[in-house]
Amino acid sequence: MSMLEMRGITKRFPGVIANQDVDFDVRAGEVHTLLGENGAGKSTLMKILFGLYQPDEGEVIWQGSPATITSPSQAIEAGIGMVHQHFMLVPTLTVAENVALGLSSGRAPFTDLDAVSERIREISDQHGLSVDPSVDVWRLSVGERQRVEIMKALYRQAELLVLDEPTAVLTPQEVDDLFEILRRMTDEGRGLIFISHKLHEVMALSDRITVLRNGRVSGHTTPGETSREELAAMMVGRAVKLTPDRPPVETGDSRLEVRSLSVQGDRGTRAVDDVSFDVKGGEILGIAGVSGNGQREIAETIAGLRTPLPGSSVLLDGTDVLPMKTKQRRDLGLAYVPEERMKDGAVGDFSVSENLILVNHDTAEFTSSGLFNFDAIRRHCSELVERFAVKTPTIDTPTSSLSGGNIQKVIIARELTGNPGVLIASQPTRGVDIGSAEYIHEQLIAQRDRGTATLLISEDLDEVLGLSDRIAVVFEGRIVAIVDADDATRENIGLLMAGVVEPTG
Amino acid sequence: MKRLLGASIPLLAALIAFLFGAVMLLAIGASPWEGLKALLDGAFGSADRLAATAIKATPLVLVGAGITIAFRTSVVNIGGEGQIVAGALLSTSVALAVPDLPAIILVPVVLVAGLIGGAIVGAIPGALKAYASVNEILSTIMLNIVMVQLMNYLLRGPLIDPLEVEAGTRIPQTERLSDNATLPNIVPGVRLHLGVLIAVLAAIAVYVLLWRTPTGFRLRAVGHSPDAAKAAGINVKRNITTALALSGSLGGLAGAILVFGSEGQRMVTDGSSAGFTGSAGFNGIVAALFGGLHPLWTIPSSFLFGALLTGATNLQRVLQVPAPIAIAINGIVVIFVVSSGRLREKIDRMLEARAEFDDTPSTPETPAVVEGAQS
Amino acid sequence: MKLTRHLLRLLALLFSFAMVAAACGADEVSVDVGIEDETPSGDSDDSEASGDTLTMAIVAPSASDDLAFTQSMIDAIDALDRDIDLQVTDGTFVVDDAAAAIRGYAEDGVEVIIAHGTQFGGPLSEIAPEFPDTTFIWGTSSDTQGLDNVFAYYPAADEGGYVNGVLAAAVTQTGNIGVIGPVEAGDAVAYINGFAKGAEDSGDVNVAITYTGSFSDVALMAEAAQAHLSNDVDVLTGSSQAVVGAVGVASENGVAWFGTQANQTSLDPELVVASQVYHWEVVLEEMLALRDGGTLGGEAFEVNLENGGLEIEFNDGFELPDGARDAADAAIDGIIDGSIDTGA
Amino acid sequence: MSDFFTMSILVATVASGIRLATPYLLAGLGETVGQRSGVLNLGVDGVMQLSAFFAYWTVLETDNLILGSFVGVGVGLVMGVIYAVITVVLQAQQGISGIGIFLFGLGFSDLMFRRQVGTPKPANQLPDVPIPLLSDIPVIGEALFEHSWLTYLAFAMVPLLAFMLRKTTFGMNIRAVGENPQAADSLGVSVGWTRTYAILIGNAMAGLAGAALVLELGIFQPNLTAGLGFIAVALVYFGAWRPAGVMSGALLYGLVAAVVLQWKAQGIIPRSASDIAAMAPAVLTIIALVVLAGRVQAPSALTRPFSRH
Repeated sequence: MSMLEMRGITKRFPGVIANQDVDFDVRAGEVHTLLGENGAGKSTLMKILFGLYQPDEGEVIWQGSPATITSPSQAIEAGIGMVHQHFMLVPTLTVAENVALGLSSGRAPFTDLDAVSERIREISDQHGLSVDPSVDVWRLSVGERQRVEIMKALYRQAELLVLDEPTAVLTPQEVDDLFEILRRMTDEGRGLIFISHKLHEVMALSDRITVLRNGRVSGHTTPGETSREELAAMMVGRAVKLTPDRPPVETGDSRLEVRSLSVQGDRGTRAVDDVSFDVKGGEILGIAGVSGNGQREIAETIAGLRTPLPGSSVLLDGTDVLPMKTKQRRDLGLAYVPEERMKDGAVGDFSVSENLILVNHDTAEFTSSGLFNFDAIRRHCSELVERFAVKTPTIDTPTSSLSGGNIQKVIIARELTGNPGVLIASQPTRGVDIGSAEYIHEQLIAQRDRGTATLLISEDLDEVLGLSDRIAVVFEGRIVAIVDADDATRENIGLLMAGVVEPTG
Repeated sequence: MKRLLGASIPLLAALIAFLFGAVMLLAIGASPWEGLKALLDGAFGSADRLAATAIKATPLVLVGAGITIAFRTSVVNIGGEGQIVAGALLSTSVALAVPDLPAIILVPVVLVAGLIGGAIVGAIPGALKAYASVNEILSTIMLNIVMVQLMNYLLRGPLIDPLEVEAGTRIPQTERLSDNATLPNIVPGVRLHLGVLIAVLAAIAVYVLLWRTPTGFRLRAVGHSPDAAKAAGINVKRNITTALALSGSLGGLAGAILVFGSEGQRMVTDGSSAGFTGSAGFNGIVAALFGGLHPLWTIPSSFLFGALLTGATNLQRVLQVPAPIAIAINGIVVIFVVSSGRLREKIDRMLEARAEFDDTPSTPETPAVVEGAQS
Repeated sequence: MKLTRHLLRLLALLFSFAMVAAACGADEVSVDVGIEDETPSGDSDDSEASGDTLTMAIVAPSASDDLAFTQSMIDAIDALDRDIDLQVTDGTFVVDDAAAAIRGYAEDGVEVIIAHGTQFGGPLSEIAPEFPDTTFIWGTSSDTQGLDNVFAYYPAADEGGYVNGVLAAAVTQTGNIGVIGPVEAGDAVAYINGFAKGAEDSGDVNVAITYTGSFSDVALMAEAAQAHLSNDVDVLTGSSQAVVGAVGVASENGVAWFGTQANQTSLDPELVVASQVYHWEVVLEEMLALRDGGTLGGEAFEVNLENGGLEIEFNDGFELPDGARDAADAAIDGIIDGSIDTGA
Repeated sequence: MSDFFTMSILVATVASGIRLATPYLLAGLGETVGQRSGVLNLGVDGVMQLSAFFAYWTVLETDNLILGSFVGVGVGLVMGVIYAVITVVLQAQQGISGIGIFLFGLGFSDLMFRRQVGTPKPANQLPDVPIPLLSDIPVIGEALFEHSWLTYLAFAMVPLLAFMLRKTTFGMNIRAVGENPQAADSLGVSVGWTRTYAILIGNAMAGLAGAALVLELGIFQPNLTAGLGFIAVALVYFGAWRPAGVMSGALLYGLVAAVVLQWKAQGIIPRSASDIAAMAPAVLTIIALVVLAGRVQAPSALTRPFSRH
């Protein structure tokens, strides 16, 4: 017996049909995964469930009877909870206050935070959430914040919990913890809707899987009767290559040399501690590690966005770049794909073409006597859009209205313009649809083949294993080992990432 | 059709605001019809009045265009008043120091002095924001106060007209400024001086700067996303300082034009900045926002407010309605027009939905674009 | 449902608020919604100068009811023994706005236009030649810029200041006198300098002078008065319209006050000792007489104690110490016959 | 001239600084509540002028100071309702609509004054109410505890509002909608109503500030506030969105102004430098900010209208 049934849901927006005749249901005690590329219609379906949209056709049946849900609070009251991908937390409030928001209190005009804290501790113990109710949320790690989100739903006695890409920002360890928590919840008879496009997680966690494509259901399946490749094909609509081909190339001289790099982190601790490595031309050096072990600081220091501690040195094609600003480093042939696409990578309100020339807008190619030469810019950008298969209506479209994958393609296209000597690529495909990820991987390999020294930083172990020629594993700001790709396996790298140092062959 | 309706909403809002004004006129016993006539007559009634409107609009255009630079860089500039005063003081000092230069040299020199004066006072909060994280709303407001006092000090001390000291009247004003520095008229027989033309050209220059040059590109990049700009190698701090300096320089230019285009032919203070600027530093912000923070739209928008201000003087003269009514109506216009934006959006959306309904429904190939836009 | 709940709460709030307000006010609230009758300017079909009605206009920098500079001129025009149709544009300090108004009146054919602000001299030098049949009256200024249809006027404010100073010295018990001004400029300076000289000439008194730096900041003006009081000052005076704040302090603390520019007795009928009042009508009358005779301008007039354009108006409600009145009269005589130097 | 460091002078100066600080404090506290909920109101100065005029007019007509204060608050509430409609319902841009309110207040209060009162007439002033016992404390008693009840109220509001923001459900909601309105909304906290109430509190206090100004002076004139409301907004930034911080800012501003006036009265500051000295509060505020800056964050959702889509 299903706790939730959505039958024949259709939702149209001006110019587009976001959901067409979608059937979806959840039973008590199961994890039902909703799989699909960005824009396939997952979030529209969930917004309908939470009353933010009303379906044009179809009906929602909750606990056996038809339900008209018109607002999120109504959904919450009915026992439907949601853990958003972008956390719905107020960082300046404490955990208890965040949980208590919107609840009526017996002690108005005050909220009985002691009682709330007490109850939070109870739920914590019951579900293994380990959440301290008295801490300000901004002090919490990402994983802890997510537990607060889950706590909010449990506190409101959610029977059905929607988890929207809950693992996007978690470390592998945190993912494991999360899955354990989720298992406990299903064991108690709750239903879970799991939204993700990380295929191995989907395979590991789901009881049933529904795949959406272009607003329609493209298939119902279970992990037992499918494979990652098959799921990817259902999502994209064609066969997808999940690991790229990596032809051998001749490596050249060291183009990026990092020596004894130490960097202070944001919280005043030493985020990077005496790190040294080289990247040669025609080589991809992958940095594997759990998020927050200094990767971000390494990338930003090389890019000139952070100042390292004295004694460090960073050489670009033999030149000491530490005294230089970002701009000068880029002029020397450095390219940088930042970790956070929308924050650091692209200017959302800029058009596609403006983002494509963000780095080299002032070169002679695009200007004549101080003014932009729009013909030249247009030609250049159209060519890049075509070459990198960016799906955009025009090159003047605001970048923020593109899908994540296409925004990332714009950034990659921009950074690979002018054939950089050294490329730092941080999380190049995080949150990117499979088709785009596949394409970006090909481009990174192609660039390596052209002689670029690439530093690839990724928390996706499959990506690091698939692309890198050598893999450096970081743990607590140090490099614990650098392993040749041929010797690397999921297992030995995973152990190193966890800080278990064993000499590898 | 749709566009027409969309565009007509702010106009409609302005109209409703004027209805309010009419009610206010009625309430104080004046005929709204006569009031409107006096207003229009005062603003557009003759070539000279039209010119007066244009001259009134001039500092608004300049301040407004400057504001667009700042706001497009995501920096708030409420320091227009202080920047106008700074430009006026520096250009006046220069004109007093070298009064005998020929007009062809002296006019550009005083205008440049105005630009520099404003730029300095603009750059201070810019640098404070960029390098010391001082909130620019606060520092620009405080600098307005500082500049007014500096003006008072200079005009009753170092820059005072020696004749005033001699006569013991001590009106805080400079001596009559050199005729060589006076902005020449551009239309024979009409009091329409060069400053009006300069303001329009400056607004166009701001448009070119923001959308046609690498410098403007960097400013806008910083405005939209300082993080992305920084990662792309753009110096965010320097650009924030630049934005406020440029913004201030246009205010300073307005100050110089106020001095050398004024019939007063000298700088004088009543102890407040409004006594010199006519609150152009604030009204310029209003004009810029009214013009959608687009430097070119700032020109007609400033003209509109200029007309309201000159018209109001006439309203008072003809109907004996106290001038503050114009300020009150001005405020109501702003409120109504700003508030109508959302309404306009809603109507736009409604019309779009209708248009979609009329078309044959189709599923485009990339719904990705839409879902991103909806959320 | 939620909406109604909030609306109800809001209404309850506003209602209870209204109740409290009403309770406090009891039935004393007599809100005067009616419009004060001001003689509407365009009532009589006057546009054709009918008979001997003179059309006049004034353009002034501050409000016409400021109890100071501008009001003194309005009062003077009212005091003229003529049938005058007066139009007022006030509160226009900005020169170009005033210029537009002056030009507008001239274009409308107004016969006599008063530009009541020194800073209006610039535009006047351009406008006056364009309207040779119109008389322009400009002040305060001691010269007509060589224009033959411009009369100029200026006050010898130091004279009245001196007399007030003499009185102040007689009134003070502590020997400390405080003066407040906005910005050290204009008529205020002459008045204040004359005041200080008059006080110091008449005895061993301290005169402390504070300029706040702002014309409009009334609160600051009031605190400047407080600062004087904390230094044992028991007589205050000040210039400009912003003194209204300081007068409040004076009356709260029972300290004597001297006024200037207009009779300020109304501000506190018990503590205002005397006011120097400008009677511009004395010189206006002369100007209009010249105009009647065909001379449209070209002369400058001073108002002073001698010609009665300046007058010290005493407040009968304030009991002066013995001899004070005599000392003041002696000072007036001395100023008129030139035996006293007011320091101007 | 007499010494600045005599007790009576110091006491008078401190008392004067506190009086000067009161309207800044009231308006600044109100603005703090509004901004914590994510709403910037640049119209404070206009609201103050309106309420100052109507409070003055009321006192002039009725001689009832309490009623005058209530009228001031009432005018503030009315303006609050208008501002809530503009910013919450119509979701207009906050900065410019605030300037619209400012212009309206400036013009309309001036107009009303000229039509209804004309010449400045003295009205009743707020009497000083020495607090029993406390005011008997030597020195500080006279400086701190001999003020009008509106001044006491202003300072009493500091802990009161801090407590409200920190401890009550309503305060928690205000902080939540000012930081992350989406989050608050997702839990059923009404962003619109929370902001509306915050705006009403803010405007009511701006109204009280206007009333305090005019009742302390016993007189009204056009543009009475002389930009005071804008400085109050600036002091909110100075005070890092905390009531106690706003209080420090208001006191700094008021005390510096009082010291400058005292020094002018004593001739310590020469007359030729009086304009330069008048810059002192503004300059000191900037300097204090340079020293303090960069350590605090504005409410994240400040100036951002909230809508679900």
